[in-house]
Amino acid sequence: MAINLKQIAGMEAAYVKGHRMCAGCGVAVFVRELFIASKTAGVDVVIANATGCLEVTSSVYPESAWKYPWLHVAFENAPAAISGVERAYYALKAKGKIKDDRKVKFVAIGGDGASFDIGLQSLSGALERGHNILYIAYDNEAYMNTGYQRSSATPLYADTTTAPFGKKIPGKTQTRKDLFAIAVAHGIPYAATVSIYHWNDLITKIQKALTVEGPTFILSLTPCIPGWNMPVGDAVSLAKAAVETGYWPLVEYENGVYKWSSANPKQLKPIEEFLASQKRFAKLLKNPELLEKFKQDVISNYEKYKKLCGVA
Amino acid sequence: MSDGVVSKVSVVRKALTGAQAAAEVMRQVEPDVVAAYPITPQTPIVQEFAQFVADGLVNTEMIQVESEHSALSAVVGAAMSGARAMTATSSQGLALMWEVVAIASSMRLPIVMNIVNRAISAPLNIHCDHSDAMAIRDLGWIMLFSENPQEVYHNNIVAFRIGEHPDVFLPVAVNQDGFITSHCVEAVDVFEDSFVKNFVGEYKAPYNILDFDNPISAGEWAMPSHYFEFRVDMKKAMDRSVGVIEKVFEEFYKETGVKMDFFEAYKTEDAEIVFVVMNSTAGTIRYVVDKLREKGKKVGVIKVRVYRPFVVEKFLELIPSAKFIAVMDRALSIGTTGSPLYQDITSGLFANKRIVLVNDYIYGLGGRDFTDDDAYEMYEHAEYSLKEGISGQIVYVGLNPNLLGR
Amino acid sequence: MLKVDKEIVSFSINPGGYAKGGTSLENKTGGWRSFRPVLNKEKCVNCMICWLNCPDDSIVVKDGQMLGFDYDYCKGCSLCSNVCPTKAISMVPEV
Amino acid sequence: MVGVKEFYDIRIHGRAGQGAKTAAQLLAEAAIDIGMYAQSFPEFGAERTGAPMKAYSRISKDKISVHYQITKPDVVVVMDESLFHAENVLEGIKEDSCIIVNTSDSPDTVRKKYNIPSNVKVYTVNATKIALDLFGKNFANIPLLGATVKIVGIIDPEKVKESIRKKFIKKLGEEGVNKNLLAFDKGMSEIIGG
Repeated sequence: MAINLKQIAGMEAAYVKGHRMCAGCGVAVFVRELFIASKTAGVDVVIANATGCLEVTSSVYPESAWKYPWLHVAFENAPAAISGVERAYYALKAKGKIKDDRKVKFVAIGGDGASFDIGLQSLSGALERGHNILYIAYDNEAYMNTGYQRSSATPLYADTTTAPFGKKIPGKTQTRKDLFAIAVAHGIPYAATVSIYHWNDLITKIQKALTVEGPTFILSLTPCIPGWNMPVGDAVSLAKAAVETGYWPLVEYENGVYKWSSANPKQLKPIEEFLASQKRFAKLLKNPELLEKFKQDVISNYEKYKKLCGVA
Repeated sequence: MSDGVVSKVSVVRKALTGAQAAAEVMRQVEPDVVAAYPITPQTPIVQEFAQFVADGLVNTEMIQVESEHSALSAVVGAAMSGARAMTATSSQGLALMWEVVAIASSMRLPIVMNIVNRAISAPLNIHCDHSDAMAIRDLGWIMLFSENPQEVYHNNIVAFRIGEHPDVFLPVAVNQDGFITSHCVEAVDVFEDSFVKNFVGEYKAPYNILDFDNPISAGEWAMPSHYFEFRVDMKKAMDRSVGVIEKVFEEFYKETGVKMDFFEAYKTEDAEIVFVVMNSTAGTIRYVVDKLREKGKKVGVIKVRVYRPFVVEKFLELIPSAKFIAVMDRALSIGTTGSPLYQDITSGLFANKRIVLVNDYIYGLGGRDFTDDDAYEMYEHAEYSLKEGISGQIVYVGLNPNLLGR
Repeated sequence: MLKVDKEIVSFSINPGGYAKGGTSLENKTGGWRSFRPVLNKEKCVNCMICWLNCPDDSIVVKDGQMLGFDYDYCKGCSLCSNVCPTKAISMVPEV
Repeated sequence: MVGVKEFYDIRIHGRAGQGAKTAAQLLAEAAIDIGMYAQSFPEFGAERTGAPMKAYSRISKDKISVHYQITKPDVVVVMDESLFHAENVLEGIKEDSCIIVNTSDSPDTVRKKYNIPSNVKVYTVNATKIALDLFGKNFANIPLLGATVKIVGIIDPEKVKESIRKKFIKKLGEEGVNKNLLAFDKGMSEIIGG
């Protein structure tokens, strides 16, 4: 289902303006693309949103930015909540209390804090039970809603408020948790990584994740302006740089087979192109020894996924 | 306790545990969704019900979640989708789901949850006390307590009607004592399925996120400009539940001959010493009250059936002659003057300008058995306190003297 | 005088705090802007990349034509200007 | 039949896994079946298979309101003689109480061995032998149940047998149920003492 932007431009947004996301927020761009995917795929969605930036800024009573059924319960339980919604839907349908025959996918969405950390158990449970759900982790690599604290998705040596880059400890000294591998390990039928710059790749993957029966998983890199400490208006270009430097490999996993996305670059650009405009890496960039380690970490992750995809 | 009114409903007497009695109502009501996680001593409820599902006896989607937090979260999701949804838990499980317990009532979802009361850690203990339930008493759940498997059965049936009433829309917790009730086989008069189905009726959800044509957003963020009103609004719903409970009990009585009340008084009209008790120990106290009455003692007992809402005015009407109240708490509030039930009663007495001597008798923590002998001992202490004008004492019943320090 | 509990019956709020979908349109965010996007019609090729990427759905489009900006909501983030392949959008200070 | 009372508090001493809980429950179910009132509940701990445990039954013609462990039993059932060494099975025993012991010994021998007061009636039945003969395994609970029903007297044995059938037919089938009913009858007929 290829997208012709000119044909769809101007279509009614399902996530409407008036929300309180930061000016230039990468997550808001992602949500636009999510709804383009669902509308063009002809799949309606019910959304369970974990506590976080997206949730808070879109649902200030008595208003809501969501034009699709939307539910927030708490931080760590969006997958459990959507499990209940999904089972309720099928139960009510079986009893004849829901009569429509629209195509529905039950979507839970959370940031990296909700997905990698506090909600990992709930996510694992929901994936294991095999619900007809799509779980989306919008990953901005720290707890941005509460003021840029370290999460297990925070990259090596990034400067965050709870793992600051100091004289003794250079920020976060652990590598990112590989949530994609964890999701895939549940034996789910479909999973993919996406980036908001590569919209065609992103929309195609989400369309698939919405139409494949059973639990599916999308991991999206969504730049955060205050958290990454970067210029307003750079969210999309940084998402682009993340892919072009190999920081964010784009892959798919379908029924046991990994696939290397064609949107990945033929040749990698220097990692500095991704790091330079982000002040969270300012101190790292001044430390050649640590920078070398950072590069090795990025490359080893990139090579790992290339190998899994059978790409030389 | 049927007294005169003949049940219009056909009844089969079954030998059931409290856990089975809860599962029996679940079978008869056939909730749309049940999500649960095993925890002692609640487990037999969900095991029994899982068998009903496996055998095709009920049309229910059962979600075997990976924790109690997820159990209630899934139930909240289901209830918000317009489904009738249930779960059950105990102790640490209830503690783990506490966050969602508060959310369920604040989102005004009439979920019915069975709580099999058990002590909380540490030390780890699987036996009965009421510490788990008391930790959720101010969160906006209607809380019913059950003396025996029969009351578990009745409480579960009325729970739906109360919680799902448009004036209320609050979740209901049906409590029973861990092991003492949950694992005790007793005679339970079970109504015919059709009666229970009709009495409980179809569930009409007040709001439903599965309405794609009129989408709503549920679980919003409220600024200081609105949050206060939401809390008071929930309190108003709890207040309105009093009238609803009265009506539901009345209707239940008319249909079945089974009488239920907020507070169930036994020989209190002329009683000078009144025990107040919850759950399974109530029967033991009634037995002892009978024995003491044989000796000419003016003593009675009030069993708290509806703990939230706690309608203290109804309580006060039942103790016209009381000079001394022996409150029995199966939980210990640490850092204040008395434990939960004691606090509810004493604040009510004071606010209503009713001056009566009151002691708080703490018993049965962590499953410490409470026997008829313990009850006699407690009565002796109460009688002595009344004679000496003693009040406001916290008294422990059944503490092991060998373990007391100097 | 303050009201006592018994005098209060109910509130005009949605019990449980649900909201009607799509109502954040009430909240006009145009006031957040310190720079405003301006379109150079001559450079615009109507590729719609700006429309796709606008976090606030503030690119006005009709029949495949880029018409301008919804200044009631545009927060002035400059994302549209940055992604525009023909540099048809410039950011100018609000006055 | 020995049963003369309106109610019985029965305490069964066993080891976890021996079926004491099932026996107590079958007693209660049968009593409820014939319109009496009953309670049955086990005592739970952290112990697993093999540990000494207790199961309780209250049987009564009137409603039972009390809820606590049986501290003053009318009938004590000892499923395994070794329990005399593990627990105080005589705790709370009253003048008119009786004790039923699974043993190959005679009631007199048991009384002497364990210093059982003379005002407590002692009955014995070799439930283990009955079980081994029938099942090849030590499922002593059903023959002991038969023995207990005989001593208690106020429960119709046929009702207990119905309860046994109901409980086990799915798991054991017709043949298995019949073996258990036979074990029950043997327990009833082979109990001695008084």
